[in-house]
Amino acid sequence: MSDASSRVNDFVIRFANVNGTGSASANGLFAKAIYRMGIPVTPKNIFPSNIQGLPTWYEVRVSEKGYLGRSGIVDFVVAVNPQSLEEDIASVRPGGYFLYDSSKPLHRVMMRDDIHFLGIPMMTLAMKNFTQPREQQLLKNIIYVGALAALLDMDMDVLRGIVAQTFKSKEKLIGPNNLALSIGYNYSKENFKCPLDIRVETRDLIGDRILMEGNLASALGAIYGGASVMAWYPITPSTSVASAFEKYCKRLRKDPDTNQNRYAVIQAEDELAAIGMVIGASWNGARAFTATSGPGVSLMSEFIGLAYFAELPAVIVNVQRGGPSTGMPTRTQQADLISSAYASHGDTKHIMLIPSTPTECFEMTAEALDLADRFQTVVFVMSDLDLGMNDHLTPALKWDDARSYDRGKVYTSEDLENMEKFGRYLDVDGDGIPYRTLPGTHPTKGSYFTRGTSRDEYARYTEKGDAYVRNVDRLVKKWQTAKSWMPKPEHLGNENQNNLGIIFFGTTYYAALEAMEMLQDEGISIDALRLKSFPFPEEVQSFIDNHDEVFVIEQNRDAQMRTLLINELNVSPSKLIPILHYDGMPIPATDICTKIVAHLSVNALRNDSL
Amino acid sequence: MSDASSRVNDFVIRFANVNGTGSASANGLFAKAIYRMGIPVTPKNIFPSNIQGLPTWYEVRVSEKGYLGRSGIVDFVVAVNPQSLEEDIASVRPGGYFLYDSSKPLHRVMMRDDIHFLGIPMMTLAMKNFTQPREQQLLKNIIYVGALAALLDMDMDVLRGIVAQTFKSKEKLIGPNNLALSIGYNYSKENFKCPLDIRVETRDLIGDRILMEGNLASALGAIYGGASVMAWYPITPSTSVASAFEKYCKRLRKDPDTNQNRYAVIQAEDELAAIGMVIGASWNGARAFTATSGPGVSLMSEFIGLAYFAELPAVIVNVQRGGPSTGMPTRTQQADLISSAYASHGDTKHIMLIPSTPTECFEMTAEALDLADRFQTVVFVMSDLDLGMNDHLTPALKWDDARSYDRGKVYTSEDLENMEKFGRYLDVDGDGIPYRTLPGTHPTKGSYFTRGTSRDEYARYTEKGDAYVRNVDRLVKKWQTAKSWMPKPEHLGNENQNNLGIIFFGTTYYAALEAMEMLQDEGISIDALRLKSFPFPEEVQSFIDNHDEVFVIEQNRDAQMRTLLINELNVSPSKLIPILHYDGMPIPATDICTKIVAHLSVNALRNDSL
Amino acid sequence: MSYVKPVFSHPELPANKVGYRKRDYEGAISTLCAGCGHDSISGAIVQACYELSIEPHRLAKLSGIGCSSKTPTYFLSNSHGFNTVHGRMPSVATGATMANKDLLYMGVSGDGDSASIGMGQFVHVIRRNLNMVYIVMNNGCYGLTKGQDSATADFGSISKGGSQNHFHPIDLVGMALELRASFVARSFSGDKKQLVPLIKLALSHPGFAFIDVLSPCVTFNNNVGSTKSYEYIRDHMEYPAPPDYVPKAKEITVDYEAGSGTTVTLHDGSTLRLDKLAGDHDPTDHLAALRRHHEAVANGEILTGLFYMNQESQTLHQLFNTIETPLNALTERELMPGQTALEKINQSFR
Amino acid sequence: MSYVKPVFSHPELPANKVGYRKRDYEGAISTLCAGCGHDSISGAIVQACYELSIEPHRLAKLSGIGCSSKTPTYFLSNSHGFNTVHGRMPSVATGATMANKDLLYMGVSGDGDSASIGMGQFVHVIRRNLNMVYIVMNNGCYGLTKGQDSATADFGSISKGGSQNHFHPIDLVGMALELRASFVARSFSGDKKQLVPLIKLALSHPGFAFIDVLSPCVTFNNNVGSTKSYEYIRDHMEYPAPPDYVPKAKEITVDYEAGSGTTVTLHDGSTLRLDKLAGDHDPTDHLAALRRHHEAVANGEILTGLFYMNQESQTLHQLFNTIETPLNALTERELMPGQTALEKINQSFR
Ligand SMILES: Cc1ncc(C[n+]2csc(CCOP(=O)(O)OP(=O)(O)O)c2C)c(N)n1
Ligand SMILES: Cc1ncc(C[n+]2csc(CCOP(=O)(O)OP(=O)(O)O)c2C)c(N)n1
Ligand code: SF4
Ligand code: SF4
Ligand SMILES: [Mg+2]
Ligand SMILES: [Mg+2]
Repeated sequence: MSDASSRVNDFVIRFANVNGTGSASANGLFAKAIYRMGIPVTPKNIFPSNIQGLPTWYEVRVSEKGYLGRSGIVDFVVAVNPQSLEEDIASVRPGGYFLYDSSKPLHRVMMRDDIHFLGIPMMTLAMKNFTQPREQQLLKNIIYVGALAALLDMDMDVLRGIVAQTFKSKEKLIGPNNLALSIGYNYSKENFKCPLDIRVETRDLIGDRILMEGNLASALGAIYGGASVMAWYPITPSTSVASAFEKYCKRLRKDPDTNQNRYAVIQAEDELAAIGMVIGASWNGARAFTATSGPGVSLMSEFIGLAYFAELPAVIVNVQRGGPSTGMPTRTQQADLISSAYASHGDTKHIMLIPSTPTECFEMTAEALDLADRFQTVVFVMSDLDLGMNDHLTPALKWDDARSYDRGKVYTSEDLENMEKFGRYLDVDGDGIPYRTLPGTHPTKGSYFTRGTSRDEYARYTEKGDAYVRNVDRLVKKWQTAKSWMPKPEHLGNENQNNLGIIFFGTTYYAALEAMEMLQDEGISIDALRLKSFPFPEEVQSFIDNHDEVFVIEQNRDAQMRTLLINELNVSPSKLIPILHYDGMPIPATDICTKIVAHLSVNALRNDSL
Repeated sequence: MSDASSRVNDFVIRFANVNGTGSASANGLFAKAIYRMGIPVTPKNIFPSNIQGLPTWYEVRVSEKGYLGRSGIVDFVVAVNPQSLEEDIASVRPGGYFLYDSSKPLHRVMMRDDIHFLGIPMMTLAMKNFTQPREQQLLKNIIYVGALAALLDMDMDVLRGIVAQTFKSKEKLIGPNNLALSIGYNYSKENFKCPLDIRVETRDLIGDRILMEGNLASALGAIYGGASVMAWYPITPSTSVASAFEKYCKRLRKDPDTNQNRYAVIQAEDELAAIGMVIGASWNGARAFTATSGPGVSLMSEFIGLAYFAELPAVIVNVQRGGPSTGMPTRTQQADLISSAYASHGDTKHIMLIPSTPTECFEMTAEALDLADRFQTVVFVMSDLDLGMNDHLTPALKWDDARSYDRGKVYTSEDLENMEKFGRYLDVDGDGIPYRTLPGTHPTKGSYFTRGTSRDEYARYTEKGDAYVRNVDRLVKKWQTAKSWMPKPEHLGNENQNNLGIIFFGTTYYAALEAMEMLQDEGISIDALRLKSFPFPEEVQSFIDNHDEVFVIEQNRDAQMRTLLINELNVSPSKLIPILHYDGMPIPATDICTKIVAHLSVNALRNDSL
Repeated sequence: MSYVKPVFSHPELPANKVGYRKRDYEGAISTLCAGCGHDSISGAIVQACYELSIEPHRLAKLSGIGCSSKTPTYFLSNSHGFNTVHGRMPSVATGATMANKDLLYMGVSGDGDSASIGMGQFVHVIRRNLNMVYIVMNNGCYGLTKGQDSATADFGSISKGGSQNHFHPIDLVGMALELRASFVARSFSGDKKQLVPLIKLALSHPGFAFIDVLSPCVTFNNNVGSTKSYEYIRDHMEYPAPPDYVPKAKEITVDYEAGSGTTVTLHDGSTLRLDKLAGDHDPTDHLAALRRHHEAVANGEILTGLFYMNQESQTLHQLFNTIETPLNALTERELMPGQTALEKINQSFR
Repeated sequence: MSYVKPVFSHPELPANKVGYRKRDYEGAISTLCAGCGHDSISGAIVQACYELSIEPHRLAKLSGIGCSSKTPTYFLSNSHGFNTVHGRMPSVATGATMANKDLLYMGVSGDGDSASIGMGQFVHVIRRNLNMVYIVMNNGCYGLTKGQDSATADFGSISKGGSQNHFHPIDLVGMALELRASFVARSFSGDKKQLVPLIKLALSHPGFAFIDVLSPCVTFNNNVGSTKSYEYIRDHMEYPAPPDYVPKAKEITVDYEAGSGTTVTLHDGSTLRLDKLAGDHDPTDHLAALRRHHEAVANGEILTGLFYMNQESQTLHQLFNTIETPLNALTERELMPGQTALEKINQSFR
């Protein structure tokens, strides 16, 4: 919680707009400028499930201390949407600021005494200075950015630099944008005491970090990881994985001589077809993936079971959104854990990698392609709307050019030539992973029949119980093997054995880190583990074993990760305390902190009364 | 295990046939005759996933003691399939009998010293006595039934009575069938010492029980429960639910005046459509259901989430088969528990009723229709292939004619008339269950928009986090309410608090009862609970609390019910010992017994070495 | 964006036969983009229901997912609505009509919803001749997910993103004709004069009535090169058989030449006169409808109007011989056969 | 049941151009019912591949679920096979061809598999003009699940269970024509003389080649009243354009009248001569194909032979402009753009 003295580089500003009015670029300009001023910044889009005319918000956290989670408190609102005015006014913390378009006067009754109202006649100014209605509409937004520059003491050169870069190829737009910036800037200088107590100061706190969306990073991970076939069906919030994959493939995956494509992107007719295409391509030896969200995963269930049982690689980037059903398609949750981990009927288990940052989206999507080949199975990359569709401050992407792909166990023509008899489902190496062959490899050896029905080690259909049991037990062995191939969880915080621990994963990362500091401030020292995968590596078991009480923080209602932990690690449920947040907004640190403190004091009370 | 003295009314006989050769009716005749002689009998079909020409078995357990589970030991084989001869000979227990068609001599090397071979030239006899090839083929099967009558000392009048009844409308078939019976009977009398030590004796142990398949009983349950719309897609082993529903509707649900149908059965284009139709019909106030198996449930996942979230009744009879994927389509498992209980993405939970007998299939399918209306949600009836497609000795079906359907909370036109404002998702009664209205009820009040997206209490679309949370929290409350409406679990065995318990469900019932007796014989006294539902009523929690160690017996690999118990009841996993059987054949009592004994002795050893 | 949203409140029109005014057929305020073709279709539905004097609560409206599928919120707010899942509205509608044959069913879908994810259900609902009106608001793109090509996008058309469509469009009218839908029409969102009578006709048709309505997406598919833009459609429209709906109460005064038209008696007793001259097309001739359609496709024409109508076809309820009473109104007395019957069944398993 | 199973071992035929004998194209022993039409189609596939001198391992065979979908086990055991899930083979085939354009793809499906659960994928694989042969073994019923009516069952036909089908059949040839499949044919399992050349032609066709093969189910759909029984089909067959496949090595000696035939050069360089006389049908004329088909349907005729073929159509790989090397053969060198490119990307996000 920010107090007066710390308001330099420490506040949250929220832009209230109407969607489809071009506010996104203005708001992005603002966030980018903070970034370029060297100050950690975290913007979040809160948008409706429609295309035009409804309220949309853009919430930017500026944090000298480097807190990148959502704070949950709003210090400053820029309001240019009459529909949501009331709500927007209510959202400002006492003592905060409310900047609005005073072209039309604010209704008296809406005013609050405990916040500062800053009126700027944005539309009037825009209409006075620009002629085209469309231009007026768009530049009105730039005017408020200019106003903020004065109010918050931002570097106008940085802003102008971004404008120049943005319109490099449409140069005639640079002038009007800069003019709009100045109009807002000057109006503020003339009418308000600038800067406010809430303001920014240039720093050098960014290091090698970039500002990128998770979906774009996943797409790049797929490209670097060697995916050559992508099949998908549009669904929010995963769509931009596909569009970014295609966009960057066009740049990076053309044959330089023929200009032909080294990739294929197929917009499928639905999600069942999308995963079917992925499975077909993987069966045939190309790296393939899809991106989708909850409803898509539900539709893919049958095929996912086929890939598990017939042992075919398939990578699914699951950008989770608010469920169940169509749910809250433009809100975030981590509520597809069970439905992904155990997707499909029968006894099935699937690998999940869980990124927390765009950088990890990049790395884990590439790694997922390796793991899918290695284990000949489905690998989920469990992203979410918050991670996928918002810009995050994240380490620059890196790739070791010497790295080669792990294609897993695939027999070549020569291998087959030197072999007595090929058995597709033989456990040759004792690790549960069989060898496969690709169609077309060898004229007489290596062909087999892939199917979702039970079969023996030589891929021959069988209804014999013992052959079935051997096969599914081998799948369990493969699962055991997978554990040691998973990325290690990240151990954070103190090594306070036998006391309190927290476990979290994915986009809860930064809020949890902040919450840990808050708790420390209240004298509660806590140890932490960030999960990165399912199945859980050994370290997760020992972390839980080494603590008396472990809070599991999740963004879903039913404590789904806790269920997975209990079930897979045979942990006593009483040891794992669920800390849940599931209203569709990214979890704020305060929420975690409050809930842990509440639990601890209730427990303290209980112990007292014993 | 049967010893020499107890072989009267205590043995297993296995018929090895080729499918598509008409053996089913001959084998059914045999089982029915045992039933009519007043002896408990349990037949099981073990059939391939094809239509004609592959091995198929019919295994009949005859048990004076009333054991109705699979025994796992075969005392007598009737072999008329050359393809499976070797395997069939190997399957007989030492000292057992092997009856075969000696029209072609048996290969020497196949003979075993430790069993009795009984050769009857069945095909030769059939060809000598009958002229048409088809007749010869079919009546060859009746010949072996006649032979068994002599060998096992069966009542020929009972057999002839069944023949007469079966061919009531095709009278000219009665003669040849009786002739075939006599041919087999006489041949045995003349060539073997009849009866054998394995044999039957008339008893009166059946009481009011009938011999019926679970799927047929489910279909009748749906009829009595008031389902008027059924939508389905063919899939083994659920298909016969639909065909029986249609067949009995034709008899029982015609308008006597117009001969018009009081039902509609739609063969859908796939499972997605089938569940969509059920949801559409329920939304519109008709009772509707579908029947399917694992792959179908996977395909239904998205729609199941819609029904959960939009709160629409839907009954799904899930006749489980061997998974994952297409798996073992003609084998049995209980491996769809997790995929049904938590079907669909997001935070979802669904009610499951778990019948153990055809009688319960009848009752629970009817009850499911009530519960689906009451809770406006999906209710699964978790049957399986063993229960659904095999005849079982089961209490006669009963229906209280005074019983009325629980249609749940539905506002009438008058209710609406007297109401200020209708709120579709208001928790009026504080039990989490809202009131609904049916389309067309009232001209101006009561209409609302059903959707899978989040909405407020008045069914208005909203993206507001607090409205969402109120809604999904109410769904949790509804779930709590549901617990007390579930059928109570059945408490069996001893009340040995603080000691050993077993938990089982569904078709494990009879094997578990038999295993308990076996354990008792070995001095191990065990307490037992049969689950009938998910969510678990209070009694389940206290049963587990009251025992130190509880074995959970399931027919799947991953101990899925144990997962549900741990997760929903916060039980310590170490307390629940999984006893698993998953080769696709019904679980035998010996298997349960051996595994429990093994666990106990390992533990005893461990304790000793402390 | 300076479009003005169409609002469906008009100078107060008189009450219709069942005593409702036009505003009684309206819905919530649209949240679609200003100028979206879909809003015009909603307006046409409002107008048609008003003119037909349908009691709003005796109609149920169903849709899938998409901008188009949102529209049922924007018309007939006194009707029950069901926004199902993407592409699967036909199955829900099938169950609904089975449960209650006495309501009218209005299904609304998009081209993504029906021609891609929903293609299987679309085909099968036609095959079953379900008694419903099925409108596809066809904009050649995925509006709600921001402008991807749909399966009805024209070969070579350029999407907002700038990429060219590689595939030939699926022609939903062609599909419906091939599948013997009992009523097949096409119209244009901007042509209320044609659309309103078509919807009325469809609502009066016993069986499956399909209307493919071209409905430009002003945000994502109104670009040059797209053949589903306003301009393109207006320039390429052809009418095969413009229907003129005349309620029975009014006399037919329009002066068609004798012998040039077909008069069809509708389900509710009112009559429809189809102009054979314009396009020389007899909408009861299935082969002719197929021929005209395929020739138009080959010539790059967009034919609108009524292609085919078969009033003799049997609806699903007729085929299934279901009872007159809606199934959802049956009680224990009609549904539950009783213990005596059950005991007979038991007996057959002894 | 006294049928004898067809066994595909024949008096040893000579090795073909690539050195394989006919038995090298056979598969495991069929477990279908003796007499099942599907087995004859398997035999025709064996024969066609042998005659075309296809290297068995350069062909991949895919199917859905059903008796028909089991057949890939019964032919070409040196080919990789994939028995996918019910109705979804087209998507798997799509992924497979994308990964490796250099193999031949043979898809086998049933009428349940393609016309019901798989209808959506069937429509869309046609739309994409995937380079594959797609055979539907069409028996008008669900064989493997014991004889329910399928969506291609004829109106009024009586199923084994004795119930009458209420619905009009979906005509897969009509669907394929409507959707502009680039090769559309129909044949009959019992007519090897027609079927083998059609399969060869299909295998040589660049693009989607669809063959609807009527294939009686002897166990469940060979009843009187069923129009898919042996007898019915034999009595009602009509040939629009019997193809006669002539490998290039051999000279064309058959004596067609000048001007009466169309000679098409196939993908592999061999030529096909189509008889226009029989049925007076030019299979390169799409409108004519549609017309003949619809007229035949109206007259209750079952037309077999080649309806339509468009050798100019672009396959999915051409449309997508993918590289000559199969995608599955690309290595890190071609796939991975390197750290330098990545750093440039990073820079654009600073
Ligand atoms: C299973 C599933 N997949 C994807 C989506 C995402 N989605 C919502 S609307 C839509 C397309 C809508 O296109 P169309 O039906 O043409 O409607 P329009 O918006 O163009 O009117 C998609 C793909 C979804 N809601 N559900
Ligand atoms: C998802 C799913 N639903 C249902 C089934 C059951 N099933 C197996 S084969 C089949 C129908 C096959 O019919 P068809 O494709 O015509 O093949 P045929 O056996 O007639 O050759 C069905 C419904 C299944 N395997 N998977
Ligand atoms: S995006 Fe297109 S279809 Fe959707 S509301 Fe806007 S104009 Fe209409
Ligand atoms: S059931 Fe029919 S389709 Fe299946 S194998 Fe037998 S004859 Fe062929
Ligand atoms: Mg659209
Ligand atoms: Mg079939």
